[in-house]
Amino acid sequence: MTYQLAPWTAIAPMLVLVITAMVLYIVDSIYPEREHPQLLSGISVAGTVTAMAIAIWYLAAGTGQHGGEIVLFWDQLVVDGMALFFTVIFTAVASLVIVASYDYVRAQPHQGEYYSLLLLATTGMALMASANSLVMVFIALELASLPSYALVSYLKRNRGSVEAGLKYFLLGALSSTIFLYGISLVYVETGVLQLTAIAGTVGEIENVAILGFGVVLLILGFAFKTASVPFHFWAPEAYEGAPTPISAFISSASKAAGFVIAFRVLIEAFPYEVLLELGIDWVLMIQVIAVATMLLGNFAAAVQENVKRMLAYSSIGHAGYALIGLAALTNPGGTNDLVLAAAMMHLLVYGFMNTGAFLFVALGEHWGVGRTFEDYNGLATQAPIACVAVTVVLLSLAGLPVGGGFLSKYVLFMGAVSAGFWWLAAVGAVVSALSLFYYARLLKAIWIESPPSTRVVDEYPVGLYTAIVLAALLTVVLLPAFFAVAETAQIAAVDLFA
Amino acid sequence: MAAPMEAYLLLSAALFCVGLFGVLTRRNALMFLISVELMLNAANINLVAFSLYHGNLTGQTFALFVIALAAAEVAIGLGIIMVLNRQYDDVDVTRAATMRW
Amino acid sequence: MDAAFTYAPLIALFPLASFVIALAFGKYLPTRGALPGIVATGASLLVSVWVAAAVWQGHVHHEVLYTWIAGEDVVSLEFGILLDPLSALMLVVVSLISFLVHVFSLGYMNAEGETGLPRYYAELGLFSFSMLAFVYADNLLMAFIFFELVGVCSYLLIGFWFRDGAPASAQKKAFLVTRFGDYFFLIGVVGILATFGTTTFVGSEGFPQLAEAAIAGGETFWGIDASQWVTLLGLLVLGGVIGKSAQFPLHTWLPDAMEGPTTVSALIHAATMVAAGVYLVARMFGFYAVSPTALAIIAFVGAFTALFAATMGVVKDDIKQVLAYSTISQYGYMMLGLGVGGYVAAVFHLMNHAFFKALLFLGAGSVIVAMHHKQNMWEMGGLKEHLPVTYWTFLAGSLALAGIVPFSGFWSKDEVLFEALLLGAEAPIFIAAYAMALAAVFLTGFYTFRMVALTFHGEARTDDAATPHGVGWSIKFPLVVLGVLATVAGLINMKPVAVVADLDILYLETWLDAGFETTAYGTYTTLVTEVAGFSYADIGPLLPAIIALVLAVAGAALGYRTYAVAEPTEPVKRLGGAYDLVRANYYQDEFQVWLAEGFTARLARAADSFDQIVIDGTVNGISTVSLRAGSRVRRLQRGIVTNYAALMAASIVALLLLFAVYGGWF
Amino acid sequence: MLIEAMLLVTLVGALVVFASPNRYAGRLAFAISLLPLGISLWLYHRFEAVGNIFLGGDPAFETRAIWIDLQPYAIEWWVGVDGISLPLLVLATILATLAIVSAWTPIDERESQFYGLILILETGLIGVFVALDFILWFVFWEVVLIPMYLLIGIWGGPRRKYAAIKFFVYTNVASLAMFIGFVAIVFGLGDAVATFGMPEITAALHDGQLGALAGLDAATLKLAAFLAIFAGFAVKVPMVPVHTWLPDAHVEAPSPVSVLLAGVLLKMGTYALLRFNFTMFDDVAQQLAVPIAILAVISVIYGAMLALAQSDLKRIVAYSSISSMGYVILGLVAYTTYGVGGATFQMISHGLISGLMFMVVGVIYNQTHTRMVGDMAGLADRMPVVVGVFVAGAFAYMGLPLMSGFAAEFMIFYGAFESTVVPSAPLVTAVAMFGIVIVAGYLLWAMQQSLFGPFRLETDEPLGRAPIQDIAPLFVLLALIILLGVDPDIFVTMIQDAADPVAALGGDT
Repeated sequence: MTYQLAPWTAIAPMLVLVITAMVLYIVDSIYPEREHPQLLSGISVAGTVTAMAIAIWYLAAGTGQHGGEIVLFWDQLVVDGMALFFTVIFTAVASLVIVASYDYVRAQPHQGEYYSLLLLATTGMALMASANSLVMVFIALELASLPSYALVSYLKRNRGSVEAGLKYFLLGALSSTIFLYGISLVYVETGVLQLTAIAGTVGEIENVAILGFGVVLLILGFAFKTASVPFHFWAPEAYEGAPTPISAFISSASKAAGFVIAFRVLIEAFPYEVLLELGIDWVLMIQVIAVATMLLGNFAAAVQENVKRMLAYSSIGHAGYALIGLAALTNPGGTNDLVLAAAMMHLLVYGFMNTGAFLFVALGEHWGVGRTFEDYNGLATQAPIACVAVTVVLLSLAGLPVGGGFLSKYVLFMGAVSAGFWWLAAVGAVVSALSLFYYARLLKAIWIESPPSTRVVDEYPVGLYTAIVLAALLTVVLLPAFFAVAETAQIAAVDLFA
Repeated sequence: MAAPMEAYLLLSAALFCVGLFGVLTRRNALMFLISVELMLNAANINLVAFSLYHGNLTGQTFALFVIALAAAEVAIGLGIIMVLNRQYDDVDVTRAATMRW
Repeated sequence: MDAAFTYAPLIALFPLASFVIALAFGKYLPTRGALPGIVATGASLLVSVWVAAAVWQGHVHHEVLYTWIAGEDVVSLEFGILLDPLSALMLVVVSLISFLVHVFSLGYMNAEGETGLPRYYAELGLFSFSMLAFVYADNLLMAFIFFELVGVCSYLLIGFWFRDGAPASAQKKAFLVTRFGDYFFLIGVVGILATFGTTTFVGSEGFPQLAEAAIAGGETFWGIDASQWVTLLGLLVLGGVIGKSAQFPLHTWLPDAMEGPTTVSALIHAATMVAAGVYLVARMFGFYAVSPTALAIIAFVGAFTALFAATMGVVKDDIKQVLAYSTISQYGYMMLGLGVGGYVAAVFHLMNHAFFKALLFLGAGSVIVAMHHKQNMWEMGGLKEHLPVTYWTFLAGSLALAGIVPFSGFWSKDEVLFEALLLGAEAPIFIAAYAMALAAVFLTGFYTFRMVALTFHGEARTDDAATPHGVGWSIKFPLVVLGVLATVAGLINMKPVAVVADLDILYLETWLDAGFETTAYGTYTTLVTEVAGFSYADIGPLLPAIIALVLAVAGAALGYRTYAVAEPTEPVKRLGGAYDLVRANYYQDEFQVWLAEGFTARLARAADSFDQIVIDGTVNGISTVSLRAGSRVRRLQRGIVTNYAALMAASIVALLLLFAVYGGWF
Repeated sequence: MLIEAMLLVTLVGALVVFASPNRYAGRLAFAISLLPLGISLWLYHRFEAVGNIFLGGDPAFETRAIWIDLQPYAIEWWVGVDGISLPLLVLATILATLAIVSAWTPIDERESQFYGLILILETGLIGVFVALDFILWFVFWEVVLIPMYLLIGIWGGPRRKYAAIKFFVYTNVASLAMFIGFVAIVFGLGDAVATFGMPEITAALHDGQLGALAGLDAATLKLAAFLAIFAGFAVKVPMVPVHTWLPDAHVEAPSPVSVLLAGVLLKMGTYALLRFNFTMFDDVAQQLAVPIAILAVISVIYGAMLALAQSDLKRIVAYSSISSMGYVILGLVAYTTYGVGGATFQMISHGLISGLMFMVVGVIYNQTHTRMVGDMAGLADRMPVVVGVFVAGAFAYMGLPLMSGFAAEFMIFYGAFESTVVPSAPLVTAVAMFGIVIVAGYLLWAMQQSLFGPFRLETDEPLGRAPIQDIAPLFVLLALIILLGVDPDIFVTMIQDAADPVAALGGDT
């Protein structure tokens, strides 16, 4: 009765994304002289939405889940709940960013490249989610990173954009070499690169130090991608200087991509119980990183004057929350799947919230309101709908129950407590309260302060509005509909540990 | 086996450190990039050498991929350095420091 | 059940209705609410008399009327009605005086064209309601509730002329000082409820009975011996009494309360607010009767207050102030009477005082009307000629107050003194109380007749006094009624005559000895002698009566001689420092003001500073520290990419070292 | 389903009001708020005793469904009421409606936003009192913060930004502490519970199913969790020394918002304390009876002393709220029928009385544009009706018999006095009761200064007649206060039904 698709169709989302990117190149080369913003963004969004729809369909249909993961290309790729779940995050964020970009880059040259780079980066991320060996991890990582470097410095006549691109690229290149060196050290000890194969041999290695060095370097590589301390330095500048939709994209999707490889590599290849015995307590290391990240991101965010930079630091802080998903793993793991699932849920909801927040800044830039909090004074009287939307996403980011961010953050804290790491949750709680303070600063500016007489808001960009409102709406809907996210994430997490 | 495996490890580590030293000390963006390439190759040494040691081709294959990716990376990097030069009339990486704190 | 008892709840409800009517419709009524008030209190009086008649026939009544809070498995809090000789007597007195005050108000308030009359009559109605309900309350909680309402009504009425500063201040003081007493009272109520599980006054389940049983059974409560515990509870309740009945040291509100309309003063002093305290002690006398310590404290508070207030009454210039201090002093006698076990004497004096003090205040009100609202006695003089009715009735009241035979005050005051002497003869310490009370008798006579002389005798010292304003029937009628009562009321319990002539004419004693056994005079006597261990000497009443009378007459004569002259002067001034001290009310007001402003307010300000600086400062400090930490952290981000690379390299080394050492990799 | 209807009506109503023009927003919000009010009264009418739903009672008007299936725990949509929560529900709906009416005069800008936020606030308040699943309850608990922040921040006084953010962050920190404490208990219970249903967690705790977590043995875990939860709720109540957000919030908030803040929001804290600390963790609460009782007494006396030092009418009422809430804690820790019942009744009573006081101060402010005692005198001359209500409200606050405050305080005093849980209960109670003298002190002083004496007004506002929409809510509240004072059994019967099982935990029948 049921018709079974061929196994390779499991990577259909990736294929759709990469094909769309190609189509964009073709379309762009048909009309090399003229820009077609509607056409280009239309194609792009069609591609990402299709990919997302397929991923959601697979998730709903149970593809690759409940222990039935689909492995392809001699175990190099795997399609399971986790891969699909994160693919949904990447494609959803990409869709919102593309819709918003329609207004943002309409007046810019090289839009075809812009969109296709965006799609290729998305492809890379989707590939990261499916990567099942360190080779694929590295290749996918580079596929995601390289277009991102270019996208960040897309506004090549803008000093900020260039500076951001330079820093992002230089530190990214450095980090990827460190990451690669880590891989090579792991290979030195184990002689394999496929994740489950590493797990199979890691128990019998000769030199713990070399493996330990390798694991530490790998984790630092993840830290770069997720913008976690101590490899977070690029993030404030890259987010601040990049074209704002790209900031949204990198801080939401790219961060999630970093997490998905971290989850998969650490859990699949380096089983905690084995490595703990070897003396490589990587959970402890993640804990150190998580606490440092939460503290640094939030404390620095609290004292920013520039809204976008505040969001950048807050995005670092959120990486710290999500790291709880790894930091609160235990051996023996009674609630490991809950902990990991919590981080996945948070990354999903965070994708919408954070994208919404950055896109609001993009809207502000569009109107030329300026960069600081004061520049946003009284915007609610001029743009109430966008302001309601951003209020929703900001409050949700702060962990108040207007959206799914509330539940995801508290499920994370819950996970930490369930594992007995109440102090992790306590640190999270403290900085969460602090985050309320700085998000409320923007709310205060928007709602409470009175608007300056000089600012004129006379045009309402459709793309940006649509994207912001959609992001807010999804955030809100994910509060009552959180069960869908929670259950899917948990199934994926259980599979990963199985 | 001509040399002990530790030698390869030491070589690669040394190369890595040289690269890192370059990264930390050179302010020229191109030199920075070249130093990073050195570090990449440190990893490649490990991969290739231990591919032989472990008796499989995984490492060597991966090293080929890495070389290709390094090329792509340089391509992007050079692009960025070009716009940097255009904006700042210089390729000094420490000049581009308007965004901070 | 007697039919009268069925309607008894109405005694209080009639004035409640008049309150509602006056409040809601007073503006539209011809007399601005006086009429409903008169009708209501008149009706209350009739029903009270009817109830008293029923009680006279030997019936008593106790019934729970309303469950306030129903406890399912615990004590329910209920309201009930208790009609026995004591409450029936008091109901008549209160409703009578309330009625007369309403009538008097027609002449005193309405005729003067006051604004806010509906408010006045509404509050008067509420006042009567509260007091009447207090009187027939069957339990201490209900008593407390209406005791408080009485306090609020007096607050409202004292501040009737709120547009002036002084009444506003006086009303605050009155409520605050009595509230301080009520604080202890409330603890007492709660304590009695928690200890005995009931606050009912009568019956074998009444708390006085349970207390007696507990003492007899040698029980302990919260680790304290039952007798001490009962004493403690009794004293706590006494706190409320001291506040309301203006006993030392909580008497200071009462003279200030003279800022209210004189009618209100009459009501407060004679029948409601101030009477409530003493009535309460009488009501739960069975509880005090088992505690010698409590009784002794009551007696000494009373005796001291009697003397203390009398000294201050001597030097006042304002006619109402003199009356105010006389009130304090007279309630001191009642307390003394109760404290020495003279239950009948105290109740007797309570009743008599109600009549003559209402009379004196209303008389003073009449004088004030005549004097165009002047109250300083030194501006009066010679009013006798112009105000004959007022004069003669006022004189009757004064004679009663001074305690001159055969006016009512003589009989009751003498009985109080007699009881004190009897006890003092056996327990010498009480002689001190007796002596103080006796000294006060002289002073009472003196200041009373100083007042009469200055007001009515001599010659008019101002134009106002020379051409007084006439007064109408509504003023005269209450004066006459009360004048008669002040004169003859004492005849119902002429103890010296009864003992000497061996006649059975102690009607009040007989009256109070009837009713519920647990609240009968005989029971109280037994308790006082057997449980509290008081014993009384066997002395004839005649000589003490003569001593008291002589002192009273001497005081009165001296007062009259000194001031009933054409141009009276103030000889007391020659006392110098002592005069100043008394004149300043022994600086108690200053002390209390210091307590309120110098001490409490300063403490409050200190607390506020502490709160702002330390507690809130900590809160704000945490936020400041956090933000400062944030500023530090962001300095890490110096904007130079090489720096970042260096920091990253350093952190790699640090992490590697840390985990290598921690994990023991080498 | 009726409970869901209330939540839905207020939430959807809020959206409708947001979209409505400013001119009609107030009337529209009033009309909408009548629906939940009607429903809550209907629930009151139909309510039959069910016992305490945390202690085995069957929730009235219950609905229960799985919301999020989070292995190994299910988060549920579970709502229902008992004799403790229903009166509070009624209180919340009444005060919301009255607050809306009382806002018609003072709120003259961005009305649709104002009333929309009020309705969202009402949603949260209703939710807090009906939710039985912890996570669901926590959602509502936190929802309340948002409209409150904006209401204070946008329509507040001169220092509104400071007050709003202080309220926002302070109470949020408290919630976080409480959350961590509570989930630690849930996980400590391990397999004993499969949901976040608070009644089930209570039952499991009472069964002694708590295990160790994070290296803490069961007893330490319980104590630590108790303290975290207690601290979290103490902020909301607020108790000394975590009270300083309250005066700022009250002073800056517009009066209708103060009405809800004092009237209902503070009751969330005491309600939660009753449900969590004193019902779930009754054993720890009894162990810690001495410090809790001392804190309660300090709150009473210290709060009243602070009120004594104020000269802003709203600040006076705000500090006295701290004092009144101290009584609630005292009643709760007593573990007697009258103590717990009285504490619950005090929540209702204080909600009405403080609501009335803030409202009447608001009406005075509408006319005079000042709240400083020193700026006015003799107002009774110009606004007799308002002043009459003020005086009545003040006496209600002082615990005048036959008004609800006395009934509540008397119940608490009685209950506390005979407590066997608090050592030296009579002494502790007697000290706490001194609050009734201080409260009289500052209210009488404030009234003497501002209402009586010769008329004087520093702001030189022309004193108009207060409009009927300002006056009517005052009389409604006053009538309710007197009604509940004369017949407390309107609520006390059902409260006792639910409070008795709690008292029984302390050994009292």
